[in-house]
Amino acid sequence: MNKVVANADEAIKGIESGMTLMLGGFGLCGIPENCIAALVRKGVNNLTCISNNAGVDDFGIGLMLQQKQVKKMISSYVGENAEFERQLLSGELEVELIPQGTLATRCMASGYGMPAVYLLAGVGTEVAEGKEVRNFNGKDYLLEYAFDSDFAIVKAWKGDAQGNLVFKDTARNFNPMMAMAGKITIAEVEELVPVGELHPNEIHTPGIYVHRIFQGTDYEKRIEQRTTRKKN
Amino acid sequence: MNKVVANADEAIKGIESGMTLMLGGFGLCGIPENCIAALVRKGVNNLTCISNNAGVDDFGIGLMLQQKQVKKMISSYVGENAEFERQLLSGELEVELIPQGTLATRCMASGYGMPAVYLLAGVGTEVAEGKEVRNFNGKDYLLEYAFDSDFAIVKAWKGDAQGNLVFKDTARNFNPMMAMAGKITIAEVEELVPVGELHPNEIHTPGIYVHRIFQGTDYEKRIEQRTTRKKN
Amino acid sequence: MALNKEQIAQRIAKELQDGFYVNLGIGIPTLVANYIPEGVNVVLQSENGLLGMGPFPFEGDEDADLINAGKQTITTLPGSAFFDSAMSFGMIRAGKVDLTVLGAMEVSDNGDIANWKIPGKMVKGMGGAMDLVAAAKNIIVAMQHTNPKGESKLLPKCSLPLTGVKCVKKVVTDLGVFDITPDGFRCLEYAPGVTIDEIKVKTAGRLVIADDVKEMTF
Amino acid sequence: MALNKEQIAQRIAKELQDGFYVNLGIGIPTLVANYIPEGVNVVLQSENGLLGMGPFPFEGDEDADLINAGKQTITTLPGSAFFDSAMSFGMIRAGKVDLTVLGAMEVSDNGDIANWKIPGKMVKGMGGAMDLVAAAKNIIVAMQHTNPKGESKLLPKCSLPLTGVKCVKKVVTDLGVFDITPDGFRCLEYAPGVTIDEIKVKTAGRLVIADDVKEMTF
Repeated sequence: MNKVVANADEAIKGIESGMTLMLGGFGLCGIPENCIAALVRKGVNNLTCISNNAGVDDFGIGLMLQQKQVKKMISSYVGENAEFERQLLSGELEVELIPQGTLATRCMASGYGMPAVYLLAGVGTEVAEGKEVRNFNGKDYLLEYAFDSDFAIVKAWKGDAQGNLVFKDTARNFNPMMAMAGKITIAEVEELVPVGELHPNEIHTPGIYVHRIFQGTDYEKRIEQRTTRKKN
Repeated sequence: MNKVVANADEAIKGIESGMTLMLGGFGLCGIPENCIAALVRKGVNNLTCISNNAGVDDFGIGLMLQQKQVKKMISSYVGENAEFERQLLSGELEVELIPQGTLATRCMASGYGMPAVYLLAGVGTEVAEGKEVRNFNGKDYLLEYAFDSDFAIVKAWKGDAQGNLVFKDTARNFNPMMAMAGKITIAEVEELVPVGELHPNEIHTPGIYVHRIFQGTDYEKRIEQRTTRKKN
Repeated sequence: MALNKEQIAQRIAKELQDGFYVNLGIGIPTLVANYIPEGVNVVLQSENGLLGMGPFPFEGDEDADLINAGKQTITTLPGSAFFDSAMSFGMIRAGKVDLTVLGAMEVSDNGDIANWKIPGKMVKGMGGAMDLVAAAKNIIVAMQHTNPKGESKLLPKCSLPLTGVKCVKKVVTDLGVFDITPDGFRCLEYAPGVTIDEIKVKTAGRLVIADDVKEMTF
Repeated sequence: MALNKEQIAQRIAKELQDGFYVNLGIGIPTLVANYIPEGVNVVLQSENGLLGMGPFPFEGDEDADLINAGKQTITTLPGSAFFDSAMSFGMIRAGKVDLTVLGAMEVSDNGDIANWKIPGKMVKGMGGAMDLVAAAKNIIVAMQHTNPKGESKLLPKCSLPLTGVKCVKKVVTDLGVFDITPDGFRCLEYAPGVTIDEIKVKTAGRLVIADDVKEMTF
């Protein structure tokens, strides 16, 4: 069972204009840099992108926004991006804002074969508008539907030819749930290791969820908020 | 943050007759042997036990059944146990049978703060009797409620004083979900390691879910179906 | 001659396609693993929490922490992954497992299956069977065509409590191979030496014989 | 003298109890970590997927893969654990996090909070705030008592779109400490040099002064 493809351009074959994509990452941490570059090269547009954030002006999904490839963003937070703001205010770009935990859980629900879940976030706020409210044990919950996508694109630290993935630190974030929720899931990894090198107890995403995998190159891994302390 | 207690007897303090307990494990694999022994010593009874199986006559939850400590079992499969069968047929013991995936997911729902989920298993069967059925995308699902418990008792391979847990192989099974679903969660481990020894990327159950932890002793780890092949 | 259990398993193994993730139930289905065709790579899922189930361990290598859904000691293979039972049934429910093979007491001609409970007998539970049949995208049943009393197990309607409704896609018995279709059981193949007449007599549910019905080959 | 931001954080730090799991929002809440009392061990949760958040890294040790919910580079501590964002919000929703501290634009005297959207301005999103306020079992708001125009942020009813309803338990401002009670804001402490009269003037929502109200000490 060999799911390895040569590179990002091959990995994104079949992604067409108008499709819905999930892109892993939180801020610029754990984002699929290689696939984003390939999507920009390919020039597909009218995309609906499900991603917690929309990158910055010149990095991450911001690169796709510059090329006007995105029709709609489904995110929890979209600051840090002037071009995003311009397109949004001019009406070129649509945005659906979703509480972060709800976003994560709606992806997870899809991966667990649950069509909908009841969640607390947003009860009594404008997020609840139009949504079914149901009371359990004295508390109100919103019915939230599972998200799926034509393609899910995730970034992992290590992976193998069977599609098994291990994530590093907080670069894990949304990647595991999105990997579970793609009709086709593409994983780019920093290190493609021989099958059997990842210990079966330590695999975060079993290969069954991953359809294509490749070793990425030239990771910039940009830091959004470099905060440090001084050695005394 | 030190959650270490001396032993199983100390760990089960506060467990009283009539309570609902979750016990991790699948068959005899990954069961909390030390805590079961302590519960037998303590002699609490009228317990409701949520556990995928009910042990065998002389091991696992079977030891509690011998002492007539269990009022009700909530399980997916209860074969392999003659005393269980005797108590069930005589009306001493109540049993609620639940599909295995539904059982796992109802525990998980609790740990994820979801009061109920929609699941496929059992639609159109007697399991669906009395349950709400709802159609999503042309398929019928059952509304299944989250399970919680007064105490969840799990068995892990390694753990630390902060309650972080790592499971071994298929001994993981129900343990992570039950750990999330206890009002109080007790973990017994084969190896209590110094804090910091478990790599943060490899922890299966973060310590926040675990309230008490101790190093177990004298694990028998009985094998239910010893199957082998011959070396040629 | 009707097929023996090994032959039923062998015939089902021909349904495996390269790249399939497969869940094999207890009994005859387990034997399917012994007949995976050359060049066909499949990954076996065990619903207690393993992808990449390997063969039984050599004597002395058994590990109590490493068992399959039938509670048998097993091994892993390079590329295996462990996970908890919630994720395991999640991947089944989400349609990630390509094929499930399991046994049955009865199958009806609309694809209902009964395999967990006999009224009046001690009920041991459904284990993972209800989850598997409700959610797997392709279900093949492996069973004897008739029960020990000689009564058909391929019925117009199951008499036993159901495990799942309209879920079975194919049935392989000791007598033949049958697809579940809107017209009932559609006989695609008959076992060597078994006649269509015998199949007709022993099938209580609606039965159609495929135009291109043929003798099974191994 | 009204408190400065550091002092607000310092006062909130006194609410921490040994063994607490705590989520600190962006801004003043982040500063609380600098004032954790001696002998009080808390574990900081970062909702992107970390328990056991440590201090900022030394210069040169920053790791792009290790950030907090404010996207700042951070470090781990012995005993830290990483997990995905679904589990992270799951543990918040399930009430495993003992205390959440976050900022606000407005708080109403029944505990509603608004902190994510100003009509007419670019809306950046709620991030994890709605999940946190809806589900955390104990929520303390850290904020200035009045906005830059001098208008009270402690209101009878929020004027801005809500982030959550009836969820805030306590508010610590530059002027004092207030519990949310059925009678409205209950002033427990006032900042050194601040008068009850000033608090009364600057609080638009219902306000009661605790019988044992006292000057804040550090």
